[in-house]
Amino acid sequence: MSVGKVLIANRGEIALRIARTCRELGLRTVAVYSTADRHARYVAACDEAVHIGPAPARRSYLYVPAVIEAALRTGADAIHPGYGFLSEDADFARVCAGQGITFVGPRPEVMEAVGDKAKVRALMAAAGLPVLPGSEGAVGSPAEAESLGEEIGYPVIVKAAAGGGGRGIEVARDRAELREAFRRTTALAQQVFGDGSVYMERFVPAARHVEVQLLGDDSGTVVHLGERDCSLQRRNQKLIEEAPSPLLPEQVREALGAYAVAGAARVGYTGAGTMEFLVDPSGAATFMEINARIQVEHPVTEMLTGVDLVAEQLRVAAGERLSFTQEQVTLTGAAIECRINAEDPAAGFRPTPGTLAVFNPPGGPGVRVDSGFAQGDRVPPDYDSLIAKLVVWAPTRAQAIARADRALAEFEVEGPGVATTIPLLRELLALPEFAKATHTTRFVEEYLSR
Amino acid sequence: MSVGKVLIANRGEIALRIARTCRELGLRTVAVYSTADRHARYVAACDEAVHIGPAPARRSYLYVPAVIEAALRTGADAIHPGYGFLSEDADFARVCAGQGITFVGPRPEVMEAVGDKAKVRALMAAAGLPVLPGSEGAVGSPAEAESLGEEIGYPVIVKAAAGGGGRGIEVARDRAELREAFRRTTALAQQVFGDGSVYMERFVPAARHVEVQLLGDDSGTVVHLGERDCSLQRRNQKLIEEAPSPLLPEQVREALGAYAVAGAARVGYTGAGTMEFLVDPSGAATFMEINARIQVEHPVTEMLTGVDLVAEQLRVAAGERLSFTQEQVTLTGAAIECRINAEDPAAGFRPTPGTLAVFNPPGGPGVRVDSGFAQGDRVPPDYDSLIAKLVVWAPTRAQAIARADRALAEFEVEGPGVATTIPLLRELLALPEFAKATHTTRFVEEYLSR
Amino acid sequence: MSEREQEHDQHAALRVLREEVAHLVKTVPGPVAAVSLRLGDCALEVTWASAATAAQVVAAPAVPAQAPAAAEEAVEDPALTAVTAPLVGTFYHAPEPGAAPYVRVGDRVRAGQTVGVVEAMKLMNQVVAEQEGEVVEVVAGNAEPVEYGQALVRIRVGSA
Amino acid sequence: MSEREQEHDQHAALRVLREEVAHLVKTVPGPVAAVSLRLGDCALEVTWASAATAAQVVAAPAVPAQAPAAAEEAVEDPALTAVTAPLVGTFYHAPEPGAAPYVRVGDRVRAGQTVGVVEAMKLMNQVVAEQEGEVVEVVAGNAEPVEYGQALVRIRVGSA
Repeated sequence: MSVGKVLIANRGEIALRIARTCRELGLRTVAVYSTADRHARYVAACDEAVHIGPAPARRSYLYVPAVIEAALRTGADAIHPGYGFLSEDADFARVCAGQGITFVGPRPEVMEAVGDKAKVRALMAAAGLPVLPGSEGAVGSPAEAESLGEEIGYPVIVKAAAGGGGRGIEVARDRAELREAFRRTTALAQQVFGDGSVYMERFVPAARHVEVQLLGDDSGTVVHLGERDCSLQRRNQKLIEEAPSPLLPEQVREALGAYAVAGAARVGYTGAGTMEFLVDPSGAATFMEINARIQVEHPVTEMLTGVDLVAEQLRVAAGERLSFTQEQVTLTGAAIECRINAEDPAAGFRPTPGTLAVFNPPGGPGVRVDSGFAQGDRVPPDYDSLIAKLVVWAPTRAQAIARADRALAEFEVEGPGVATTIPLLRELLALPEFAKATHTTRFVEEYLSR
Repeated sequence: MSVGKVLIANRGEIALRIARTCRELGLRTVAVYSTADRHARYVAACDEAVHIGPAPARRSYLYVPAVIEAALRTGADAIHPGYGFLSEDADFARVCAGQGITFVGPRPEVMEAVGDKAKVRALMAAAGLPVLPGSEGAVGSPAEAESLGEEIGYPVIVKAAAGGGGRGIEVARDRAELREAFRRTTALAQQVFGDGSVYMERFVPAARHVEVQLLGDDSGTVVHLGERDCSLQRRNQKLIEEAPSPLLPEQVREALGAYAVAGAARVGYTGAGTMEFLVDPSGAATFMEINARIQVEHPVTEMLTGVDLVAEQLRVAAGERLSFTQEQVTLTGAAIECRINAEDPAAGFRPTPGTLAVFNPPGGPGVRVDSGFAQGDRVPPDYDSLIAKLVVWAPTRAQAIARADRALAEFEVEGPGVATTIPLLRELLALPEFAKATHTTRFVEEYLSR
Repeated sequence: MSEREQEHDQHAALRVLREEVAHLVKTVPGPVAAVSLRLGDCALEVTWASAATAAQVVAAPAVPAQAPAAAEEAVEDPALTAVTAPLVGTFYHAPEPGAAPYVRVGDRVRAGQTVGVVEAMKLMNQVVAEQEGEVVEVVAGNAEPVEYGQALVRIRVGSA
Repeated sequence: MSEREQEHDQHAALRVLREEVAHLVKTVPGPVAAVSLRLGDCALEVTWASAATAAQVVAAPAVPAQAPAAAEEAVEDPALTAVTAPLVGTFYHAPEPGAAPYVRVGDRVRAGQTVGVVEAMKLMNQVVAEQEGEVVEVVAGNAEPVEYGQALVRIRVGSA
């Protein structure tokens, strides 16, 4: 099982990110693109490119036959799905296997096990991880939900088992709210994810979102590369991520790493993944979910460890062992990622696609920019509004904050109708709450409504 | 002695580099610019800017009264000279002191001592550093030169004591050649540097250029941050620099560090500087010179250590101690810098100034770009042809080479009449001689004449 | 204003015009076939290469516009339309090997009529004409891999 | 070509013209004061704001160009020249405090005549007129910090 040519079943910055590592590893690359991405930078960066469909993702990037056809005709022996799109689709991974194509990700059965957010709760509890009081698997009926509500204690959270990206989540503070939340979440889950299963957990009102980066290989080795703190979110959309998690007690940090490795080993996890935890102000951590893919914010960990996570994904997919052991992982300094979106925070974060008449990314010490765009490129209105990830590293968190602000100040993005989150990101970085790192996942929304 | 506002007496990428660190440290900045640099990026990056003269450097960046006036009127309490221009001018440092302005660099008398390449040889020999057989100080007459030639043994090298940048250096293989070399070098030194003193040394025909990065503070602490290998040069102009120096025996590496610290301590060196050595194929190292400034290739060391050298310069200039000790310096992985010049290697490296119609720097993991330009900017014909420094880091040298090539392949620079050294750099990186690191300072010229 | 000054101003004006025309030629999106500027009778003429966008601004005496021959050949027939691949896959002219092709050059097709199939992952996807017309070219070869949006068959739209 | 087609082409041509004029206005370097387009007699008129570059292309019947009043004021006098700072420093009108200024508005100066000094690092650098003419303005104030190239004194060039 060796890999020589990789089809990248994604677009934008992550497609370019993957192509970069492939080129460094001497692997050939195939881009797939929709009509909207015809002139995209990642397409030019690959050795070959196949036009797989029109702008709508369900007819291009999410359309399995088109992606598979593109792989077969170009002789790609592996498919890297990136994040989003088909990256956590176990069926797609099975189709790849059926066609003799290596899917860069965990085995389909593992994806399925960790992808069901109700099932994985039970699996992780069995592996010794702390989980919030909640349902064992899916909740079958409104009556069961109500009885569980009394048992768990309000407030409770109702989540779609197949959900993701912050959709299909509702909080209920009492029985009446629970009845409504159960009904709405079930309906939405059925409609959006094609699976109406929901599960319930106690709701933690103020907590930090801390996730541990994992890598596993076929030999059963699982290592973790420390945590990332993604507490600065708005409506479950991350704005700023950092590592290490500030103010996290050392014993909690160590415990999270050990939990992550134990949980991943339990399910035979291979490739890259993230184990997500909530950490409440007392330092109590509980397991939330596993993201079975490379994540948007993975460069934060790369900055601290020097490890190329995509290279390790490809290595594991090719049947090789990880290039390092847990003991060889060293975490140095502090890193911060700022997601620069073509959105207008002053207009309810409305997307502002358009042509980037000016696009000057920052440079200099400790600055990394991952973007799918260059000056003159057009941000299509068809996909997410991420135009660049700015990631900085510095010896200390305070220096990293200063560097992030310096780099954001340098970052020039202009275009007719184009607004970005750069001013908001600078505003958030400058807040005393961020400096003191007392913020929880609710902070941004509270701040914006001040 | 505190610093609040820094005038940057330089231009291009290094002026922007210094401004970046100043901003991160919360220091205010003043740019000075010639008419040719009116629209330069570094000017916009500073808080204030003063137009100090026309395009010719001797009437702007080298014109002391203009620079001092700009500092006085803007209330700058420090001047960072960058590299080149006034950076190693002890008289300028004295004028600064006389005006109550902190010069970011060593004390004037130290600059003077290490700036005379004949004197510093003797000083370093006294500090226990290995120096090549040669003259003690300047050579007074042709007769003295000839007698020394017999004593040292041919081939010998004749160098201008006040020289730099590869000018004022000649090799003589016998007495007749020596007579001519002495005459020409003396004349050129008088004409170009205003000081006709020359000194002599045995010539090492095939060697590596290895330099050690130093930092010293007012408390007498001197630390080194490992070495850089700059053997890939053409006519003494560096093309590619890297760290660590490949194939350098560990005991030589340690010895160079110890020599550098001992030599710098001997002269009371403060601030950033570089101690340059020649290492011959047997591993024998000899002291060459001290560069009393920040160097073009300093980011290579920053990538390996995580230390911001410009921040340390400013800290020391403000009378503070270095922020770390020798024991805290860790060197991780490998870094390579490629100098991207607006030059046409196919036309004798003729400079190709002009408008950068396309300028897309690379991004992604392990890539740092320091450039004074952005898309649409004009490279003026009046100064050096450096348009960007691409610096990459990776865990191993082989990975760093692959990454450098990937990043160079991504780097788009186009404009009417503009050619760059990017294709040549990629060619050099791909050579087996570079992979094996068997090259000496003569390699590029031999390769180009193949 | 003296006569001499007026003359000077006119010359200056015409120089500016010339420069503007040169600039216009560079910035106009379509290919400009001819630009003529007359000083004597103050005539400006601009001819675009595409007949569909040919434009003239003619001052007295009028000068007839002449579209170059090359431009005529470059004209695209607006009645020609292409049936494109609805997805990435392999294009087949016929329902099965050895069978007669769905369409041949010269055939008339109705809107909705199958003109070929694209196979992707063993599934046959029919390719249908969107408009009525005459088949003038089968662009993609039989069993040829095609990408999304690639032209497969060209049709001259119109009723018989 | 049928009459109807001709009409269609003319309309298309005029549309293109309109678009080109709009484009021209955006891309022309100087400020355009007026653009008028007549469909009936096919007239195109462009007037630039600066009288020095005013231009007309007029088809029959001719339409007189009207330069707006504001444009006249914006005209730069080509005979005006500025003596600029030869280096960064402090500009002084007079050789020493209390002394008479080197020049006053209305004075005639010869080429090479000192019009002020710029002091930098205690050194007085004389600022001299490069051409003969009349001082029309002393732009920089006395003891004002000036940068390289900054206008200090304006002179209307010419012999008396």
